Amino acid sequence: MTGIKLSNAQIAWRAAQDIADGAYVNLGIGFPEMVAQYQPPGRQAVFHTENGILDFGPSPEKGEEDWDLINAGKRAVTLNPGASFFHHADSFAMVRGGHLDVAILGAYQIAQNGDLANWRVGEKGVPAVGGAMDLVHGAKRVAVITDHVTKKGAPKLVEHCSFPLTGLGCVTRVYTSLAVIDIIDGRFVLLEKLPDLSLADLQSITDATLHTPNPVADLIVPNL
Amino acid sequence: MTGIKLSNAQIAWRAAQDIADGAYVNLGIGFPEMVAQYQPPGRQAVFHTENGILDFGPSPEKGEEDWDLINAGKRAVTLNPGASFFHHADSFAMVRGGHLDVAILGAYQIAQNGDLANWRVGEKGVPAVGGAMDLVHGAKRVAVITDHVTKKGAPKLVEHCSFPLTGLGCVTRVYTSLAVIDIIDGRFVLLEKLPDLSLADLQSITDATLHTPNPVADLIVPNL
Amino acid sequence: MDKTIHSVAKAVERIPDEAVVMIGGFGGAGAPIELIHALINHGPKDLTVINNNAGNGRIGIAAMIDAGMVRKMICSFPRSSDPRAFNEKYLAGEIVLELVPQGTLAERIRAGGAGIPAFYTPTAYGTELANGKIIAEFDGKSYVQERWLKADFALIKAEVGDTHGNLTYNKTARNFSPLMCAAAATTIVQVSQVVAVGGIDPEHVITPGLFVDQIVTIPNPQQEELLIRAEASYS
Amino acid sequence: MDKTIHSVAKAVERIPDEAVVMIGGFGGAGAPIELIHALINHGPKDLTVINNNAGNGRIGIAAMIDAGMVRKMICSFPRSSDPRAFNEKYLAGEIVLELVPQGTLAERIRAGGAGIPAFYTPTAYGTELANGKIIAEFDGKSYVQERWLKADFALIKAEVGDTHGNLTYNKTARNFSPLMCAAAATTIVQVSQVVAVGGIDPEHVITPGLFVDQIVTIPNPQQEELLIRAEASYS
Repeated sequence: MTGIKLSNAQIAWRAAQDIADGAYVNLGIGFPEMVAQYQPPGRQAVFHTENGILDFGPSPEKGEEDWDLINAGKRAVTLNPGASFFHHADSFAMVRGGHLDVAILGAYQIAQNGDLANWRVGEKGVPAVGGAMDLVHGAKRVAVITDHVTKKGAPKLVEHCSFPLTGLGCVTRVYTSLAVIDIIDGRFVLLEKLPDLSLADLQSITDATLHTPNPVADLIVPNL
Repeated sequence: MTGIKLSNAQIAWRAAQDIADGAYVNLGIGFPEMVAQYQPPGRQAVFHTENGILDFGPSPEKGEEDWDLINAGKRAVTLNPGASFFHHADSFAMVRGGHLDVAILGAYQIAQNGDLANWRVGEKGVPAVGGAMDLVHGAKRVAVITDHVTKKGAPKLVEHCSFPLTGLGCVTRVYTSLAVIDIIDGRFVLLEKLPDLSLADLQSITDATLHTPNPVADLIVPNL
Repeated sequence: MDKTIHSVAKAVERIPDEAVVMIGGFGGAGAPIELIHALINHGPKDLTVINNNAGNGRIGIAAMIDAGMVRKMICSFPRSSDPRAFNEKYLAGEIVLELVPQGTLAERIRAGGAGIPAFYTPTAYGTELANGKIIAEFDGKSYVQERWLKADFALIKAEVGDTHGNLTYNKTARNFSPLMCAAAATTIVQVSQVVAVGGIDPEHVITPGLFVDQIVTIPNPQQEELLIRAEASYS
Repeated sequence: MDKTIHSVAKAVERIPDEAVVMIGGFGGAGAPIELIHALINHGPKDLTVINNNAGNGRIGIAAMIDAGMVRKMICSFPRSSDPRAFNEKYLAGEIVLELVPQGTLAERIRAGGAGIPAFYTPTAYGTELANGKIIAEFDGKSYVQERWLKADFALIKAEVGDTHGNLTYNKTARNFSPLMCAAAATTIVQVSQVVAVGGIDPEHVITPGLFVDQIVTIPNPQQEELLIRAEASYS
């Protein structure tokens, strides 16, 4: 197997291609926030943040921050025209009520039945959950962006999650550093993979069967 | 028994005397709305209406109505300084959440245990409930203003309600055309009665025992 | 992402027979008369209509009932200054009434929009309106379980809208409308004025655009109460 | 009915040991630093504190924890850029943590203010945060029953208040605060500016005055994020 894989920016770029113009989108804190940078020309998604903004924009210049205008990651943001503020219950009404088109989250593990583990790796330390357990039940489409394997090389796409769950059967698509995979009827269905990576190699670092009912497309991403 | 009784205006006046300055108050549609006219000098209650206003004022002059500015009785109203608008769920959060100090309602029957029947007299016709069933569970104090007996002379203060209930054990005070009565521990406790009316006469038109653990005060009301 | 459309006819043309339709307004405040009348022109049958009331006079929801389009009415107060339309059909057994206490109606619609399938309320406990419902005790007090209410469509009257669907309302015309915008799969709004995106202060938006699908401008909308007083009729 | 009082010390002096205290703010936006620090000066013990987070640095809620005033923390995300205060006490077993998903936390507080003792949510179903909770199925899907959250006191930072307690907030400083105002028996608010009654447009009031008990003016309130970046500490 080759050492070639997509950078986080490239994974984010690929995920961004599937967001329609005008879609209402929540991006998880951290890596998923990068997706906002790669909206295709001519499309503009509306970004939601749990702490009460619709249609916020990028961070302001350093020194221009308004610390009453932050996102769920506590980063200073800006407003786009058409933005609105609301309180936390209304914000999660948007989430839980199914009003978001897409939520994109990070993951420790994703199971072939769509189970997601992304909030805690074990019993130690201080647990913190934030809005992850709400988001996985809210959006019409819950996607994950992640490295295909852990830093130690262990599979993140698994038959059954061993880490504590965030939600059951909630993930519908996974964008990894090597492939794009849908979850359909409790199975991983491979849509795209890096052109230089063999299916066998990809399967060898995936802890559940990758199904290929249709031809697998090349995962082509620009240099970023 | 004498034919003397308080007018509706006088009953409303008496109920108004027990509303503290700054109290948040909901007045039922119709007769209870009259209570707002008799606030004692120096006191100002804040009136709530189910359809989303706090601190509305009296009806405007004829011809000055704004039909987007109405109360729950669909009458045009005005705003006092400090008014606010909100939607129906927030409005009933105020009610159900116990944020109103007083609700004053009309009644068909009040039972000695505080049960109230005020929305329907039988199985016929078109039933309509409005906000009555919410209001009886919301306010810190639920008072009723009513004639002491029906037009046909039947008692309205009863041992058990025979009409369909609005709420169980919810009424705490009743202002009638003849008396003021508290409901304490499942009993009618007589506080005040018209001076010229004997306790025996009052009891004779009341379908449950009137208790008098304390001296009964005279119910004195101005001519209105 | 421009959600404006150019006619009320276009706005309502996709509402089919048997749809569940929430209609904003309490009394005459907030009643989307133009959208309702366009819906009557379109003419779907066997609708379930959700509103606090059940129509007044010969216009608006009353005219829908007169037109025989409404199979079921979910409301708290089917009475008005002129309730003939509903009363006649109801007493003839031609329309089903689901009577819901007003605060429970509001909370059920709010729950529908917020993804809360059921909740407990003290309202109606011990009354006939709780018959057949699940009762549970919390902290020694009894409560009634109520289910969310959702709709296929909402017809809403707002005041100002921007092209992304952000809305403000005028005074008590707000009433159930922000809740209904969230609880309907497709929300259709008539506004007195459309402004460019950014034309509403983000602090003053009452209904964020994500709850709104289509906006049509009716610069001088009819006021239900004035129509009633003028004894106007739809036909 | 003038709800203004003249000092933060006066505002918090009635908060006793073992009180349940909701504190507004998400991250540094909306954190009522002056009220919190006045509460530390006052010094009640064994408090239960409800906030999305669990303090940051050596100020605000973190300073309350450092001062040993907090027995239990109810929050969704006890992590921050400098979580030492909470972490030390938690890992030493000196503070109890009730971890609640953020949307469930918001909804539980909203339910407390709205008189809804319990509701069902899909959030956390099948996870360890639903352990021991009642599960019910609606329309073929499983949901977790959650209870309301109420408080004895709420400490809130708003932007403009009038003398009757009507409030507006600044941008995302709104967050949990309107919900907490409704869910606490006594709500204490610091505002940047008090205006005469009528000074806030009735359409723009976010928290109606009926949810507010006391208002104190702090013209230039401290911003938690700036304090953290300056490595400020309470003491």
